[in-house]
Amino acid sequence: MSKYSLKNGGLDWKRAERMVAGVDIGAVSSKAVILVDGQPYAFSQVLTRTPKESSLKVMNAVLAETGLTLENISYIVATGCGRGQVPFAHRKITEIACATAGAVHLWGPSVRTVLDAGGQSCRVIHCTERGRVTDFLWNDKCASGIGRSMETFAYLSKKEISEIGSISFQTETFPQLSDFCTVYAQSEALDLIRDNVPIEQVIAAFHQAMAKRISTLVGRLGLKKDFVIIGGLAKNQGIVNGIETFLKVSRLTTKTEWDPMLIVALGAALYADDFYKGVKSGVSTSNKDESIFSG
Amino acid sequence: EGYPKPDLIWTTHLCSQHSKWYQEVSRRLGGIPLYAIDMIGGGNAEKDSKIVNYVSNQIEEGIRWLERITGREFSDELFIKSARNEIKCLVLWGNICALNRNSPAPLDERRLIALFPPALVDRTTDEAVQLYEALLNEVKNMVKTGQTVAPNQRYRIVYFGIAHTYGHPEMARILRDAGAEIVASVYTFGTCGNFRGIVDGRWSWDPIDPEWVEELDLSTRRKAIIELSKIVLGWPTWQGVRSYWALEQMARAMITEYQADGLLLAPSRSCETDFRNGYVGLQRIFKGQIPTIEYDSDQVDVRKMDLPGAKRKTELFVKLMEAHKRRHAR
Amino acid sequence: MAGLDVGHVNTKSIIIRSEEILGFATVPSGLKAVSSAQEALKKALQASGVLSSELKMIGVTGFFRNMIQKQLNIKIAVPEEVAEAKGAVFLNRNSRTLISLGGNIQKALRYDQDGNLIDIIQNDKCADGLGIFYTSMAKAFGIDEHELSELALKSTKHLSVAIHCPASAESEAIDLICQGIDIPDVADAILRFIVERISAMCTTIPLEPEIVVAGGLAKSRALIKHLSLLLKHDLNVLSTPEYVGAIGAVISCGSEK
Amino acid sequence: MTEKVHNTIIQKFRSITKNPHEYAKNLKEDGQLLAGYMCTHVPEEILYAGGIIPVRIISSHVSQGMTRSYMHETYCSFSHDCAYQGLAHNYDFLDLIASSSSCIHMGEAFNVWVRFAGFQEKSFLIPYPHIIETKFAGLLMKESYEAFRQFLEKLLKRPILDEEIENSIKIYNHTRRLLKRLWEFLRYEDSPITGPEVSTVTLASQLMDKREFNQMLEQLIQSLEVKPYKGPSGVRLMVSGGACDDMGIFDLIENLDYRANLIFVDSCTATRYFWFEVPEGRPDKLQAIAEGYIRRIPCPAKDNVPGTGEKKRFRFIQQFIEEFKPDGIVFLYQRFCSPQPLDVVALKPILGKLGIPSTEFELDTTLPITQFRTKLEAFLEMIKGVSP
Ligand SMILES: Nc1ncnc2c1ncn2[C@@H]1O[C@H](COP(=O)(O)OP(=O)(O)O)[C@@H](O)[C@H]1O
Ligand SMILES: Nc1ncnc2c1ncn2[C@@H]1O[C@H](COP(=O)(O)OP(=O)(O)O)[C@@H](O)[C@H]1O
Ligand code: SF4
Ligand code: SF4
Ligand code: SF4
Repeated sequence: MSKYSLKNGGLDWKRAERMVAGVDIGAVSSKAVILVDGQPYAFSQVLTRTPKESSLKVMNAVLAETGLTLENISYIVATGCGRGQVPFAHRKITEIACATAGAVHLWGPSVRTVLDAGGQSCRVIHCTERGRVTDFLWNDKCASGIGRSMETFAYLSKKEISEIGSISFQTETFPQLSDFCTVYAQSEALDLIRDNVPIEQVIAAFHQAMAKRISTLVGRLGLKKDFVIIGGLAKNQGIVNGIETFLKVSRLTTKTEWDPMLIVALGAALYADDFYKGVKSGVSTSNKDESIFSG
Repeated sequence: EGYPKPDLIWTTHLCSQHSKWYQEVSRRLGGIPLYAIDMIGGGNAEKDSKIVNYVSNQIEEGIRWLERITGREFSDELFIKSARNEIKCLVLWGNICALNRNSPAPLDERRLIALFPPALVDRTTDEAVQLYEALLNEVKNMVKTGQTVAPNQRYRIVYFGIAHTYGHPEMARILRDAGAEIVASVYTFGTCGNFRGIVDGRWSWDPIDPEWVEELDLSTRRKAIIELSKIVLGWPTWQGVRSYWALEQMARAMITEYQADGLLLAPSRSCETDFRNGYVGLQRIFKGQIPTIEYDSDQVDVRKMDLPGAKRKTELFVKLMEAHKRRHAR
Repeated sequence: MAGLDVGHVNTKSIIIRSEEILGFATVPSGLKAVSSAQEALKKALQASGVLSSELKMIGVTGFFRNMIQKQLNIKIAVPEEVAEAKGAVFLNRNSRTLISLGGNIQKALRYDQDGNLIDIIQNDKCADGLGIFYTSMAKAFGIDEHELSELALKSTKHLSVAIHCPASAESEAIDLICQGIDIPDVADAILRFIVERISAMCTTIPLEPEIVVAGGLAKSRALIKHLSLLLKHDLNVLSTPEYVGAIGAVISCGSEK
Repeated sequence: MTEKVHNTIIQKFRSITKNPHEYAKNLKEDGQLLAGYMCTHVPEEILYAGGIIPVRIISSHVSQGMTRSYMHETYCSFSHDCAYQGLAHNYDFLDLIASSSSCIHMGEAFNVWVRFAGFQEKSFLIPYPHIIETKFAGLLMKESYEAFRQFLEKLLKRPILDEEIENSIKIYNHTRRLLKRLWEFLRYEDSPITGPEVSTVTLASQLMDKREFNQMLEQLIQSLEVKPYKGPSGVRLMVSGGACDDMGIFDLIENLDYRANLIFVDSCTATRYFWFEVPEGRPDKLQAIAEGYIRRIPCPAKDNVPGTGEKKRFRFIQQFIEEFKPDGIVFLYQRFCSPQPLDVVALKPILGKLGIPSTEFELDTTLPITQFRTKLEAFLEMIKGVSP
């Protein structure tokens, strides 16, 4: 499945001064964003089985509709766990730095804490008003795979992944599940079903447990205002609300036109734009010490 | 939050974790003076003069430290009286638990757990000693008259684990409905109770004669400290800390002396030593010999307890004992 | 007579007339055990060309058996271990040890010649949900359970992932993919994780031959190959392994009569 | 010429850490007695004095489930792996195993060897204090060493003489001085040897006969002193944590997308193993060994200054920070390890005051390399101030 959409068709890249791209090669899906003169122009998302095959697929997906070719793109930054296998990338930046770059670009300089809740891992990142990372915390192993467990739980309850978030709203009261890890929550959820607990309550309880687990992670690093949630789990309303209630802080409202899974790729594109401007004007603006980049 | 800030921290150190929490408390509350007595547990520690001296030396130094920190003079007379009371309570508790060897056992785990807090919290006063002397007589009377708090004792269970698990309503119901009663448990017996322990190479749960405590020579501070170190090092909970051998001996002796029909193991995920080390090994050793079931419990963080598994396995435990009884009845 | 095994993941139903299997059907439990039980029974009846009126007795077993017994007022509910032991003996007379690999729970049980329980062990909490994990990894690779096993058989490398639990194994399997390792080797590592956990459990009780294997996971040839290597025993996978529980339920009805 | 010498020696050390059994078996064939030890609080000098070569039992990083039916799941991955070594009979060539009562997790691994892997008769547990900074602890250590000496003398059927112990103290002190000189190289920007290489040599020292090790290390140091090595220096990272015998993560630190150098490792498989000396020439040899081991950098499971509850290791860490000037600290601890993470919680505020960023990694039998690479590179981006 590959999703594609043009951000603003008004821009005509033929008359543009510079075209850059950011590519986020994830384990489950890969995303690409093209900027024209610093403005988001087009993005694509492709489900991938392995990162090796996905960098070309996702790049072709975003180029196909626009009539652009790889040569038109003057600077490409790769990020995500498969960033090492992107042959056409000029430079690689980790998804931690890209997450804050994209978030600050979208929600403005007041952002201080970014929660990137993806399929496999959850990362809490503190940043400055310009999006520079000041501290970050990666989930420990017993808190891994929360996003993926949502998918498995949806499969078990024969529902759609996008559905279960809203189902968890349909009930106020629900029992408590162990929030220590996904394996415990899942096996206790099955136990609840046996004790005739209605399925909506079980789904709500599962969301509550996973939201609590993520909130404890955010709490460990500390939460500085303003707070945003990106990554696939931001689309799960049950998790987002659970996190907001546990942390007693509400996040900045989502930018409806931007899919939260694309923000890391947007960040990569912003880096590409910045590096390209630096290369053209001979002064690297983004980082002081050029020599550390062996890549 | 909510607790008054302590002036000093006085604790022991057994596992590789123990005093580390108090160090953290001391750090967070701005550096409270802390003295930890290092108890190297492990099979037969109370008969190893090296370890008894090591613990006694630390207690002696600790007393001087207390005098410095509190600026108060230490009263040997009070200390020696409380040491004798303490040893008396521990020995009495051992005697009370030993009465459960009778069939039907007068008390069960739930009552024992309800009765042992005074021994745990304050065993240095005369009232505590009188309480346990009275309790011992009462339970002896129950044995004479065949009274028991758990009349239906179809299965007698030996339990290795922290108190929390069977107290869970569902598990308790499954066991009670099947007439399965926990008659002996290393936690309830061994956290503040003493027994003969290792006697020429074998563990014995025989109680110590309370009279022995009266004849103990506690005439000086040093002597009281040494007897106190020995009695505390003799607690069953320490024995298995460094040696599977002592743990296995304790389990084997408990199963035979208390004529057990089943061995219930519930290692606690939050305890690293007394109530987790060696339990999985015990299951491997005893699985072939007596109905044995092991599941994960947790004495601190209920999220980590294996509730679904515990319910399933408790039901299986009862079935295993039933099948074992039927097979051996033929 | 009909046997119903309403498990954590799948509901299996089988129709037997005087020790002859007429037909069977499997339906995902989907966290709605009652409706899936009815559907499975309906499908099994269709498959065996029997009318529901002709059914003399229904026996139910599996994780949701009490719930189904109450709501579909079925007379006999049989605990899983009894049903599976009876089913195993029915399918293989001289079997003495059964390894049952279900969706959420794995167990190993020993029994005498008429299926009476001697000893049993179940997986601990961190090893819950191995079957569900197997299916979800197949889905992540965009294939089904059978293909996952075929792919694993083609693996050449001897890679391994964390064996604490499905969550850790999944995060390390996904990490292997990010390293550019191709799917067969990752599938093989996943299977080795599942088998290591199952064998660690089974070896706690003495395994008396003949050892038979039941449960949905037993349909994975690669998994059984690894398991027999690790247990150093040859394993005999019962025919229609996931219906062993349902068969046992039927047999228990028979003996009930 | 020195370039070749330098690499061949390191290559030899690396091969010993890669397959320690092969090296140990060769020693066995030359008629040497071998003792395996699991925790660095074992007084190797006494073993060596009796002509027994101490060999540290390290993990093989084989992902296996077997130990889950002998030891509880929630003991650290390192202790599970060490327990597996016994159950898999990889070390059956050992004549005895010795351990001290230190971390409970390693105690479990030792118990599994003794109860289930056939080392019932060939094992000795040294009662060892947890709170080391007291004179009573020294007394207990001396008495425990005495008991250990008698056990060995019964095994060897001959006494272990004082001068034999004095001789082995000298050899071990020589090893410790050499290792210290080797690690001092890493202080300088243009160090002729990299952090992972130094860690490999230190791990090899725990697997080898010290006499042979000292000769090889002396040769290596001479060749290093002559060899100017002007490599570009990157971000200086210091590692602190539990036992880590997986050189893979150290090699990863040195070949990321951004240049980084591993300049110090505070762990019991590295500097905590040798950063002390046993006083020589003392009349009471066992007392001398006890005094030496008291002055070690304490392991988190044994770090409690009586009276204040302060942690002595933190003073050492601050001293290493001043001497080696790291730009960032990487905490490595095994999954389910209990002593180390509790120290990390207390260390973070101290590092915060010193303005040194830190990050944590959970080690396991197998490592998720891409995730670790991303975390390390993000950590370097943070230190180098990469921003859009
Ligand atoms: N429409 C949706 N509604 C709710 N959750 C979703 C939706 N789409 C994806 N997710 C969640 O997001 C996760 C994937 O997020 P993603 O950021 O792509 O992960 P990664 O960064 O690891 O590639 C999935 O596991 C799923 O749980
Ligand atoms: N063809 C197959 N190969 C391997 N595993 C399978 C196959 N089909 C189903 N499974 C596994 O079997 C599991 C369900 O088995 P089952 O015995 O029905 O579980 P339960 O009785 O607990 O519901 C599923 O989780 C699935 O992973
Ligand atoms: S099952 Fe949960 S608690 Fe156990 S190892 Fe896995 S993530 Fe950790
Ligand atoms: S209960 Fe267990 S973990 Fe806690 S202090 Fe005692 S031995 Fe240590
Ligand atoms: S200190 Fe940590 S890594 Fe070392 S043995 Fe103990 S738990 Fe394991």
